[in-house]
Amino acid sequence: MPYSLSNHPHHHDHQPAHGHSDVPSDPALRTKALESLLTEKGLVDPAAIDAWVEAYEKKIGPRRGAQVVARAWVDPNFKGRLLRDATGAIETLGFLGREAQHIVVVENTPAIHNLVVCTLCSCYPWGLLGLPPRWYKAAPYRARAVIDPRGVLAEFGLALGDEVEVRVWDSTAELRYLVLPERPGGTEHLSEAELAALVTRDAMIGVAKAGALREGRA
Amino acid sequence: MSQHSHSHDDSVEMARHHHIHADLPPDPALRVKALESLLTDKGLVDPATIDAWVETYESRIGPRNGAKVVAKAWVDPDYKQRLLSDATTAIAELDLLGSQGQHMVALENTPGIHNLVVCTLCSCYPLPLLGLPPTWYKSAPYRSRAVLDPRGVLREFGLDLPEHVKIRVWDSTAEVRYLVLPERPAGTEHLNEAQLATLVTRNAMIGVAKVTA
Amino acid sequence: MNGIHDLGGMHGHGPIAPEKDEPAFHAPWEARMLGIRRGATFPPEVNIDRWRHLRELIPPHLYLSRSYYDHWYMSYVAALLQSGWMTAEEIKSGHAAPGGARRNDAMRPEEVWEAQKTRGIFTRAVATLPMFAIGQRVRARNIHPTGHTRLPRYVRGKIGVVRLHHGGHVFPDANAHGQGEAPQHLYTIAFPMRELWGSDASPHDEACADLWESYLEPA
Amino acid sequence: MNTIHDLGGMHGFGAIAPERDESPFHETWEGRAGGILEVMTFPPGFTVDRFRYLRETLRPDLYLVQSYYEQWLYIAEQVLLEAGMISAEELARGKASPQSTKRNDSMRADAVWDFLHDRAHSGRPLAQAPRFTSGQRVRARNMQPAGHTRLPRYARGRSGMIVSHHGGHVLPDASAHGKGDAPQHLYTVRFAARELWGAAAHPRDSVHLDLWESYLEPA
Repeated sequence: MPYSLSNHPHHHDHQPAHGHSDVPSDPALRTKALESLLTEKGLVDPAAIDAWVEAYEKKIGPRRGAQVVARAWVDPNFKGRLLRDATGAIETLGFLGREAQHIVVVENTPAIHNLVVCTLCSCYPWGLLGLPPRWYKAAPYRARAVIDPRGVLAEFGLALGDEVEVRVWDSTAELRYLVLPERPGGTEHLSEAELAALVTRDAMIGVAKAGALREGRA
Repeated sequence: MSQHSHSHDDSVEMARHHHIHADLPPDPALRVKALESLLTDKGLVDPATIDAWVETYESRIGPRNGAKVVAKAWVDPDYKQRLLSDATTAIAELDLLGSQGQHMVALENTPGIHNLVVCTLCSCYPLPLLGLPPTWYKSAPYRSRAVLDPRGVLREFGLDLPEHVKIRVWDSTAEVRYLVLPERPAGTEHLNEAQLATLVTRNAMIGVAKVTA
Repeated sequence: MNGIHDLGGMHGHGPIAPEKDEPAFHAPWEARMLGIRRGATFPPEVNIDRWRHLRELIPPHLYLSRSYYDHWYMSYVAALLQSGWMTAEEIKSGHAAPGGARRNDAMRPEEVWEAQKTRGIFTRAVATLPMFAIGQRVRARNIHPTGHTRLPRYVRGKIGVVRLHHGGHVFPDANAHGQGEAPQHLYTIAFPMRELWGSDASPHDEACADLWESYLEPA
Repeated sequence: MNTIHDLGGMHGFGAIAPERDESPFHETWEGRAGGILEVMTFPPGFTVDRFRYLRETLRPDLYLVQSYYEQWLYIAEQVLLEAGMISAEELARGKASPQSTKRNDSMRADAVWDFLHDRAHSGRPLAQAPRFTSGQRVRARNMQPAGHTRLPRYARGRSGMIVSHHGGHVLPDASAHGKGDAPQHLYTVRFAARELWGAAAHPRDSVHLDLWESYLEPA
């Protein structure tokens, strides 16, 4: 049986352009072949790829989101603006950009817990959290977060009481969601920078609480 | 909620059992051979019984059974009436009931109504009347599209039905099995029951084709 | 369960590929697997509904990439492992571990035809009167059980009309999970295509599904 | 498209597998594949919606087994092949054909940081007033487009409440298929978990989706 990567959708405008008739080879080899082909044709600059990789390996990551959260914890005006107009509030920090143009921040409280997912693909606020972890992009999380959020949270070690309202946000458009976690108790003496160190990526997706484990809180 | 019922554990436990496939050869021929000899070793199967089942479905049970029912309904109006009102009893008259076809419903195609049978959830099929289902009947393309786009599916089988014809898709979700009674083609008045039976195809009894003379 | 097997209404699986003069089996192993399914001794909990559920529990990527009789292989192996009748080592080696008991009650070849004739009757008497009458409007419940069910996702929450009543039948949702046959009235419900798929669907067409009484509510 | 990518509410995929201290790229090629698709020269008119649509055209079984960046690689190949920017032969050999001309306008390394902070977004001014207001009850339409859409199956036909309005946004259903931006008002709609999943769901829980005006009707 001829092997194709494409599912031959019936939508009239997409005839798979793929010419492969064999099982796809190792993606490392395919990537290498594509990069050298594109370089030869002047369609990509390998140094630009280096710069892109470096940006997400070293510069753009959850520390950005943590700064936003810590600022909101210490500055009630900033927090008010963040919840009203997150895009405008975050613009002042210079974090807007690719996969983070239009931000919505949702606040966790003792009564409300927010959880972010993208059931259809893997939308995620890159500009604030960097590239998403593998589990966020994989089928188990995408399938279950909307139908069984409490089961998912329990799997991440977060058992919520029945009195808590769980709000799931399925990122179907270009809005990107960031959870503003609750500030942990006993952190009144910490500076903004120290607070930022308590804020994890998972807390800003909504599958964990901020600083909870490190603080040894219940 | 129900997400935490025992069946959740079921799927977790099963996922563990399925890890074995990483250590087994991909070629099913090798795996099935190993399974058969293991089952034989343990007295859980008699290879001669496997032969007998294969022979049953290869040679003794197939669409010729369904075609007999259809041809009889075409030539015998009383039988046709019985078939449409109680297919199980009418098919029992011909001694053609059996496993995966003990409770039958016959669906009559007319110039105004076209019936089509599918099993979206697995591959339920009237085995005693049609034999083993063809691969396409059991595969994702047919199972996914027959209920959503039956007209497109029928066109793919070369059957372009006019807009005014009502299409009824029957999704076999229970142990009821459906047999389509196709329209008798014109110009077959001179044929006897046995000759008519030779015209009736498996696809016509699933509902993806018409019978032609 | 809302598993990969629940294919009704999905796009993306490509064209239907009928084969001309398709043989009963594409390879000898398929025939052997059919014979094993029909003729081998199964763990007692594996009834027809459990068997279907076992197939639904095949990992989704294997469900989509492996062929039909391979599904049977994977399901049967999983049942053997779960019941403790086999160890993973035995499955891998194809040989029984030394010292195990050998049974002598497997189906005999001469029993095959009779088994084919008589097996698989799932109608059962139920004491209660049917809740719905032919012609009545009903709604399929919006339920999402994680176990076995025969209520496809595409009809859930949709309104249809009772077309046929079949009397009592074994209830798969219970029978697949060792909860007995728990028979219920079974109906065929006709759903207009526009109810199922929206206003782009044909106004003339309908899809019927066989649904148990507890799947339904008056509409 | 009702394809495998529309995973919301499905069972059978097993446990979520978080990794400790996961790095952005698990292997070097992942970063290269990701970088190619980000900084390469695209054919004119290519949109993020086309990107998502192409990912949805991956064969369902491969969608489930291929890693995220392997899927990106597939998208990059599809984009370039369908635009005629490379040929299948060139791709197979990893070498440009002698006849092809070399462009010199691809993104430079020193432009990457600005590209990552470019403010171009999908918001578009709209002259017409929004049809719905916050607090209004709406129903997501029951529709089954064969092309790209951002209305997941699990929400179709279900009622919810508008919780916010975001102004005009590019409509993915049009933009993925070369039909321009066709902007529409975008809303966040809250659906009670019980409306989506039935009485077994938690009474306090809800799911929010960002939905375009043509996906909605008054409830």
